[in-house]
Amino acid sequence: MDNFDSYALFLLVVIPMAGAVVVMLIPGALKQQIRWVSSAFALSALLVSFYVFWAYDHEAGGFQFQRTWDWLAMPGTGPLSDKAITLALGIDGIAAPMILLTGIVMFTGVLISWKIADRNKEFFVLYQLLLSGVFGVFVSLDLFFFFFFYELAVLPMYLLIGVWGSSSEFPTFSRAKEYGAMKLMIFLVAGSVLIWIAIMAIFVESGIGSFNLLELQNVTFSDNFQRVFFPFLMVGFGVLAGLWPFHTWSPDGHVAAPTAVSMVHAGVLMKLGAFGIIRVGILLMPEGAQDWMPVLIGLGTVNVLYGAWSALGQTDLKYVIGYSSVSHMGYVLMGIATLNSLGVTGAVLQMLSHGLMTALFFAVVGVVYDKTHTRDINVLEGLSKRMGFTAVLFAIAGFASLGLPGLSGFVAELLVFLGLFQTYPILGVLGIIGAAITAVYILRLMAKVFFGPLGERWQDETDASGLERFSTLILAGFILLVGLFPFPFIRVINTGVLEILQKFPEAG
Amino acid sequence: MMVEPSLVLFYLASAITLGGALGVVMTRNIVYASFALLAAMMGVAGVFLLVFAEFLALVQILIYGGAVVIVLLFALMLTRLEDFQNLTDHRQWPIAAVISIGLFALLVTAIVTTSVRTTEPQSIDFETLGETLFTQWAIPFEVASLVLLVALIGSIVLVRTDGDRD
Amino acid sequence: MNNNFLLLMPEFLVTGLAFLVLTADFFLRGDRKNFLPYLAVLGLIGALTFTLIDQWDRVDHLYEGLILIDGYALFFKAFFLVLGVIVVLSSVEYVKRNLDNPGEYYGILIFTIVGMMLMAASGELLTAYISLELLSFGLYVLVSFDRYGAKSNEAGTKYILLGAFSSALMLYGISQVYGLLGTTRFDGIAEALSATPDISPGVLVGLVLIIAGLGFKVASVPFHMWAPDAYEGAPIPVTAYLAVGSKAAAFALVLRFFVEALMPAVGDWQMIIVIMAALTMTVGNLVALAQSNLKRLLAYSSIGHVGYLLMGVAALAAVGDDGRVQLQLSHLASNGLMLHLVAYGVTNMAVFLGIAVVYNATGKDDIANLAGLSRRAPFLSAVMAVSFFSLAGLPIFAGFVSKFYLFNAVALQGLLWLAGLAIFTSLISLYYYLNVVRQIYIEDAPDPTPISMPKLTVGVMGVLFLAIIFLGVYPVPLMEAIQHASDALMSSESPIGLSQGLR
Amino acid sequence: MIELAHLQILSAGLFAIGTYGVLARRSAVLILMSIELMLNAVNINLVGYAAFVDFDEATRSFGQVLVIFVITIAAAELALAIAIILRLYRNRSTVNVDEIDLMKW
Repeated sequence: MDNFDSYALFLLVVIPMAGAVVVMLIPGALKQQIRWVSSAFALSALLVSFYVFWAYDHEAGGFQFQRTWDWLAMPGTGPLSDKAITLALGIDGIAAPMILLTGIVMFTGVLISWKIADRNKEFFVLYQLLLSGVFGVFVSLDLFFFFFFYELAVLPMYLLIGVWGSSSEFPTFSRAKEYGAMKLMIFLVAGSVLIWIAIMAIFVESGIGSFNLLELQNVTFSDNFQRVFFPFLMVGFGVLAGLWPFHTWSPDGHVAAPTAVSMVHAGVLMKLGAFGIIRVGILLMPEGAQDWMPVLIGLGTVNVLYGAWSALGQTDLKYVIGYSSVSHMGYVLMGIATLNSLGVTGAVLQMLSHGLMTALFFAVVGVVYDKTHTRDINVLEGLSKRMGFTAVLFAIAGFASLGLPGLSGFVAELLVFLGLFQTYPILGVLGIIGAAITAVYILRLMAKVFFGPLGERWQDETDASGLERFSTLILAGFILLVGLFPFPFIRVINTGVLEILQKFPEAG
Repeated sequence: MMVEPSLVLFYLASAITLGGALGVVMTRNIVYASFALLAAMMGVAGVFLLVFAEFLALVQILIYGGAVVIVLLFALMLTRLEDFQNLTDHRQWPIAAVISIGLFALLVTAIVTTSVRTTEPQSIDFETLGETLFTQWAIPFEVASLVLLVALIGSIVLVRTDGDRD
Repeated sequence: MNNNFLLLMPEFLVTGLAFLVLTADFFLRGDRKNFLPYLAVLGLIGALTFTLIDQWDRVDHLYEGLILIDGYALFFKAFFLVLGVIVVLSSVEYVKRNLDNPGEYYGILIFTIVGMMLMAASGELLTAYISLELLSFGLYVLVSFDRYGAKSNEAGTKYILLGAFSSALMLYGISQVYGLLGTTRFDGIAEALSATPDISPGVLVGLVLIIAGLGFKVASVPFHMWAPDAYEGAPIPVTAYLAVGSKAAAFALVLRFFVEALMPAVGDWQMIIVIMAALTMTVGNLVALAQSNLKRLLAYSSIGHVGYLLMGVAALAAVGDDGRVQLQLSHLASNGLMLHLVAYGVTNMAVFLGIAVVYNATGKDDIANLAGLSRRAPFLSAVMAVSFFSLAGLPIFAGFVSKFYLFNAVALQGLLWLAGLAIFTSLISLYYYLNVVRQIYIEDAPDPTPISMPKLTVGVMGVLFLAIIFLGVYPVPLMEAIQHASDALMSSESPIGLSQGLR
Repeated sequence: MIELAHLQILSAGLFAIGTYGVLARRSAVLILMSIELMLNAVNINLVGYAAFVDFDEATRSFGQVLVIFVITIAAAELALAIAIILRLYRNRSTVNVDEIDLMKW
């Protein structure tokens, strides 16, 4: 299998892309075939991602599955300029669980999108292109391709939301899906403007003529440089991670998006932001990171509290989930900002956990919306009587979200809090207050929408279809798995985290 | 100190040139403008003569006097002349004036501050001129003939009438 | 003086082709005139093949550097010939439907290609100027070719007036260079410039005027006013040609002129170009936001792209702390510039071809006319969306790689802020491109009848589509060709070479 | 005694006047005439340099060669421009460039 190993990561990027090409070649009228082909590609990507996660050797640590293909030379820029831009792939303990997450969400997303009938060919082409970009970011060890895939993951969003999304009507105002799509695109690309500038600055400053992260991490950038350019990365990636005050695209975008896209976007794409901060920001500019961490941790705290507080006031199911994502990403940012092993490991585990949980949330809300054609909390009442399965699944996601022991959220948040108490105990308290608010809105929501008396209008609703049950069960299963057996995951994540933290002699 | 006759003639030619030029950009009547242009061109030809560029003076008179101005007048005759009797300028002409005065000042400054090694004015005989044109500069010459050809074809295509559609 | 005129064979061939097309027009009647474009295409492909075989790796010159034969010229000649083929093919349908006199149309088009080829090869200002005029004259005619369309005439009038004005500026500059440096050959200028520690005000004024004249030709702010009008009024294939061909040719000339003639005076012009580039990309992209006509939108967007290209010119050299000109990274800037030219060219051709199809079907070219296009013509819509994304600089398309490379080259020369501004303005451009994509994909079509496309158009679009993606995913072969061209431009073995004593 | 500076300043003046005409006039034909003035300024400049500067024979005659080219191209440009303007006049009955306003930004 040596041979396969060296291609595994490449396959992860290529499978969805090939899926997009194959679907593109199928005539648009063969809707059923398109679905089957897409799910076949998604399943194979899932299998490969399983394999990669399983075969990652946490004892050896470091970057594994490495493979490098030469791409473009930029002669004259430095000693390594013959291989300035290479397609260098490799994963460490942080990327491995993210790949697993992506595989799962991608596959379940395809199943959830089975019902899409209008132009489903274009949908699956764009969807798979998006996922190809996501995989690409997690496996790239070259800044050019990192950025390439990062942009690729943003590119299809506009059409995915604009064409297949839904507009929201509120009593006082309405949010067209085009608005959500445009806002999301502009915010995310504005973020990548900062990233791009930082990447160029890194390349110029390093003077080695290479975009390869493994080469660049041996370069020591001056303190001043790090201080100036770390915020570019922090804010640039932070936009995608939902960093307050740049988060406003997130609820609007997620609400407007079709179910599967919300799942991928909240579940995986937002993680790219946090992943980028670790992979590029902390790896290359540790001093800058240290200088700016108080700011990041402060903003992360605001994220947690503000997101939870906003979620409290929402009447639209998807907006609740959208703001809860903002709140939960706050834990990730806080965890990263602790810069200690517990906190960062917790943050990465929270990325995994929140990815699964939000995907499940959006999938379930999608089911509810499909049946009832509304997402208004004031109207939906007591659905568990008619949609028992859906209600249970929502409860699992909800409990994971408020950190019930035995589910993934608990372990992750616990680690983050432990990390926080080592560094900023007060903020740890604030984080726990955030978790308490989360409990309030999640429980209130469940009580009202699912477990209250059954509303008149919903007498004739039916429960989720077989396909929906299957896909949501996969997600729920993993939430339980991570919650009950977190150690295999923590083990892998921890190896990656420790390596990065070696950059900080005094912390760690 | 004696004022040299050539210098007097030069001032005269310059006056005609600049006067004609001012006429072109000031007058409200397009026919007057054409004649002012003709005067300016003749003034330029005079300047050429004064610095021993006889051939160029000849070309100047033939092409501008004989061709350009005639073409302009013919073109005007093809239109209703009353459209061109009372021409007005852009309202932002003062800006244009400022720009061109600034340009003039800039050019004069550059002229004054740039030193050039000069000699007595010398003429160039026709033979050298022809030889240079047709040997060293043969390629631009041929390309120029293509340019003329394109202009010719273009003018014909554009002006030709198809009867029914005009 | 021993001149091998066979070196000009490619130009002779293309000129001959133009005459052939013009003559054939007399002998063909009615429908048979439809053969003309195919004759032109065959001829251009023949000339391309001949050029590649004949001038591969050949380094030579005519008349002591009036015309240079080197890898740089070859690269652009090949590019222009390929471009010519694409433009002719994109014109077929449009000309058949909308214009009279196909013979003159294609004939003049081919003459302009000769002009472009000579521009890339000239090593002297007069030759460059005359070649530029050959191109410009052809374009003046082509822009006004829609004789009965008032818009076309109007565009032609504005274009020729401003074109003539810019020629006058440039000629005044050339006269200054001639008078004060005593030569107009690029190597001679470089030598004269490096001979003195400071360039005289007279020469500086001359150079500024030449730059201004060239600025008009490439439609750089503040010399851009003609471009939107000319773009909107011209027949669509001509607009495409204007946007891609004339711009590429002008930059081919600009690049050679700056590298081979002006390099010693880099400290004197760099700031001018930097400011022009910054203004051009900002104004172009901001004004594009307000457009409702697609051709006008693309005009302003192409002004924005000129800003990026000018940035490449500005980054050709850096002045070190010791006041010496540093050239180690020059080839990166010229590589980036050429790469972006090609990527931009391919992409823009696809866009304009799409607009031509829509125009042929609906008779309009407003952005709103694209509403619901994705249901009327899925393939066309996909190609157009891909092109807009490529113009905005998103992966996996050509525009991403070229922008990344070019902006990086600029950053490497110490102009990080300029590269940052460029990235920011391309964010702005994303907004208006997305608005077009929105019309295509999200809005509903008022008239949902499918648009049928001739097979030829589908084929050309397909090729452009694949090219956009191929260049975005694997630009390595093109980059090698470009590197070759850059080396020819910068190497000391080139016919005139980079002048030795840089101060 | 005529000096180079005389011709240069005459040329600069003519060039500036021509520029003014291009920027200030509204009639296309008058703009065209102003451009001719500018080109003549170029020619005076060239002739001046060719006559006065301490050049060798070939460079000297090159100056005049340049003038011939300028005159040739200028004449062709004028003819073509007149053709286009006449076309416009037939379709729109105006030659004022700011009345030509089918297109605005």
